[in-house]
Amino acid sequence: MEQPGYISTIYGADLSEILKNNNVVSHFSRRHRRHDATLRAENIRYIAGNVLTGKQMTQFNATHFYDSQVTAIAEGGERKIIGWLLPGLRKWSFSHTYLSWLYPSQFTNKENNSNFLIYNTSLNGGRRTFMMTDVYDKVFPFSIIPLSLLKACLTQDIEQMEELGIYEVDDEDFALCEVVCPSKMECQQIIRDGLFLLYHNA
Amino acid sequence: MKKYLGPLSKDNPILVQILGVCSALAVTAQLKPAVVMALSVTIVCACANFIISLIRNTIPPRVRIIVQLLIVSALVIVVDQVLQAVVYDVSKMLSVFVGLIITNCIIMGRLEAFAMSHKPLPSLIDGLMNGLGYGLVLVIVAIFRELLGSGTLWNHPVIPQSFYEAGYLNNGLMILPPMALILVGSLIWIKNSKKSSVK
Amino acid sequence: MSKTFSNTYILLYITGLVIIIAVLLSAVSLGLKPQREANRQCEKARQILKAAGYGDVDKSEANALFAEVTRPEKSKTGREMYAIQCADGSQGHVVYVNGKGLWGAIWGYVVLNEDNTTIKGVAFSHKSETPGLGAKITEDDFSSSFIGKKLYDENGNFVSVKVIAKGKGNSIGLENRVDAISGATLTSRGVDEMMYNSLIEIMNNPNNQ
Amino acid sequence: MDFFTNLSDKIGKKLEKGRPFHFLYSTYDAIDSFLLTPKEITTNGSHIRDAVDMKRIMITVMIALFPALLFGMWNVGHQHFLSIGEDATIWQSFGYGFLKWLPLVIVTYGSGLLVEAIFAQVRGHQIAEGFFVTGFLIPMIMPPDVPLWIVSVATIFAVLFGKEVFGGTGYNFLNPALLARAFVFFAYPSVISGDAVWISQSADVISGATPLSLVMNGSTSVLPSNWSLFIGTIPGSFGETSKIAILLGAILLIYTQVASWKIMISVIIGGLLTGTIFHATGACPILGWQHLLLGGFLFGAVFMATDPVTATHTQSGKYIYGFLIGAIAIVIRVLNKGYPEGMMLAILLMNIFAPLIDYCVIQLNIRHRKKRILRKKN
Repeated sequence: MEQPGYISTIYGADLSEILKNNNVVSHFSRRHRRHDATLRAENIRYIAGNVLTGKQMTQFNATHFYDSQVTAIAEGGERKIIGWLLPGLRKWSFSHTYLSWLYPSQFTNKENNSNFLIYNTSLNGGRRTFMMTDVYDKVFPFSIIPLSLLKACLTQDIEQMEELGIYEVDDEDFALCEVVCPSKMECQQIIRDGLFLLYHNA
Repeated sequence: MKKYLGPLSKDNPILVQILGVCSALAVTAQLKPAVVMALSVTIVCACANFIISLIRNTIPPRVRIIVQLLIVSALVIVVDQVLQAVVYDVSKMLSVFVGLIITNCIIMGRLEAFAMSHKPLPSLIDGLMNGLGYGLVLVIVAIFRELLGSGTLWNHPVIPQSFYEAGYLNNGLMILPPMALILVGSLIWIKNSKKSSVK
Repeated sequence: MSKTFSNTYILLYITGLVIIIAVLLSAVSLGLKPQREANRQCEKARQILKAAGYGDVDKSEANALFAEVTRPEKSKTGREMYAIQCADGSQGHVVYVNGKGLWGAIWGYVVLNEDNTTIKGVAFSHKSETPGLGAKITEDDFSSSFIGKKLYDENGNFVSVKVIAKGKGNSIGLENRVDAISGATLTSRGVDEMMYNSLIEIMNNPNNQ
Repeated sequence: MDFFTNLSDKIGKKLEKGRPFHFLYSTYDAIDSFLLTPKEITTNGSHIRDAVDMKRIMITVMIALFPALLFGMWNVGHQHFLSIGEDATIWQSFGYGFLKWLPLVIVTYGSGLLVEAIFAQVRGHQIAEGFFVTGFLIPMIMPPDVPLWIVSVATIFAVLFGKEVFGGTGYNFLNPALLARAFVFFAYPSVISGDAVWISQSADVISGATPLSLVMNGSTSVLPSNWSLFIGTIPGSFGETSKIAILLGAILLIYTQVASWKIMISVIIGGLLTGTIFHATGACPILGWQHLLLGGFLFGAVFMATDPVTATHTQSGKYIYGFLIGAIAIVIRVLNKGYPEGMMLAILLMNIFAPLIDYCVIQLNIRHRKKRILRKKN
């Protein structure tokens, strides 16, 4: 945003009121010109909460009781020809498969703390089956095997889920797994479903 | 009648009940031994069914498995001896597997499930049909394996010499037992996919 | 099936059944024995005749021809041997050889000339060699390469016939070597060892020279 | 660019569910997502996603294969001209190898993608990228002169029975590329084993034995120097000869985190240790580390054992998995001389055992966690 900052407001304040003095679009399009010159107001996603776990809002949504943060990021979905073959100098990736690791300063903007410029909401790939790369274990801090737990949830094997430690986690713990997953799995949803299943069978 | 035709396809002992796979893998490298094996099993199965059914009311339940085994093994030994006397080449190829008919689950299964509780004639037909169902799979697998593995059928060259001159080679894997497993698996696959599409 | 049977009944029943079956089986076995033996003999005869240069003899004629041209012998070590008249009219000996290949047993018959120095023909069988590789030892291409090979080197020492890959072991004379089957090194080595181990037995036995 | 995007969208609409040509949708989808980055955006869960996807991972593996492939092309030509006794420039050799490789790769992709496409149509799922790497690997592990129809049959067999039977990419437990090679090895042994097959159209007088088969036949005296084994100027398939090119690929794979360094390292340790033990007991004439330079050991360790679908997925399981591959490969090499290329069989064998290793590791984790809970209670 043009002027990121804290605002004290009442619960249920209208998002458009909060954003009134912040020209988000112009800010984004200035910074983004090189990628996406056609960024328009509807191409910005407002999120109640942070980018990992927050809920998507429309521009006129009211802020919720638990929300203390509003995030705005650009919608993705632009299509590039043979994008998976390009060096990808400006694509953020946890792995080093894109050459963007040569240019790390693009991910942190010290000027006004808006780190999310480079990110957008593209899924960046199609849904696939689990490929067992090491990424889950690298972003998952507990002594739990995330992939096995996810699989137990998918197969609705309650006993296995309990043994693998479903009680110790929340869906938010898997947010990072979801971000880095090359198979584009919806890890949080899977865990949520698993917890839901437990809740109903308890 | 429909009841008796079941073993040929719907209730096939190999494809549906997954019985007798061991010998199906071992003897199907060529058509001739497969046919001989199929006939042997059919004969043993039918005769055993018939005999057990005849004496079913005199068999003490506590020793019924022993009695069944006795009858089956006697029949198998007879078959083995006859094979050695009549078709020596084939019996050499079948080697240990004729002896193993004794433990073929199809035969014991039919004895327990059918012959012990049915009259002799239906038992005879049931044994015959199960043997034929088993034989059908054996023959199908054997045709593929012999044709692709050795280029022959019933020991007669089928694939013309000009193919070999053009660079064609026989598939050695077909002769090895794993390929029989894969072929039986494929048959089961085809069968199951048909079944589910009917649903 | 709700009937109950006494122990005595069970015992008698089983005994009776076993006796009946035993009698039946022995009858069948005895009845068919001559035919079984004949088959085995016939198979062996055909193999030996083939090695001796008679070609693929028809089953019906094999035994008669075999009896006509061979006379059983025994080496000192008990190895099965025959004296044989070969297809070309010369006299020779047949030696049974056995050994192990890559996966299982291999065996065969070697036809030697009269003074046991030169091979006139071989016929190998195997139990379970790899088809297309080791199993080639039964094929004519391989067995015909043994014809005319010598068992002694130039100095008169027994060396058997070496089955060895083309271009290797150049010290061995052409008369004492046969090309191994490429890709079937181990089966070839098995044949090599079988020939050596079996033939050395009769070579060291002056009675059969 | 907009033009392409719009065109693609238009075609896509025509093939939507209910339209007469809907059965072509999976083919369309494959082409569409191949040419253009996908238009999907996140809907729930995390709003941002990593830029990496399956296609990117696959292309990274292919880039990692390039050094070995380029060297292999040159080497195939080089060995050919060497055997017929002609001098050839680098480019002549390279061109010869390239022309040997091109039909192989075309046939592999053609037949493999055909099977994939048929199954994707029938089952109505997407055509997965997995085959791109498989189809790239298969020509690299075949002898240069292998008949094309055999490659085609092997590829179809591998895709059908290695993958589609189990539900497609991601569900298979055997490495399809290795399965294709194993198929050729068992089905058509004469084209892939023996001394004659590893040099393209060699003259008869030259024995084209690979160094590996030389060792296995006990003739270590004629072995090429370690240096040429390392550089790769020896007879062999496209991919396996040059150890240095393979190492370049390995560095890329490890740096991009596409393949697991744990597996690579433990395969090598397993091989070294077993090789050294065999050498010490006198069962094998060559030193432990020389095994790494022979045959497809390194190629298998870097590109085959690390296949993310068929390897173990637990972290500690990877050490066990890799170590056993290395050890078994050397055991097969040394003890069963009928099968000099033990690496292929070792990897396929451990592919089968990978789920078991994972199971054990998971059970250990469960036990460990239970103990911790009990400790807390007390």
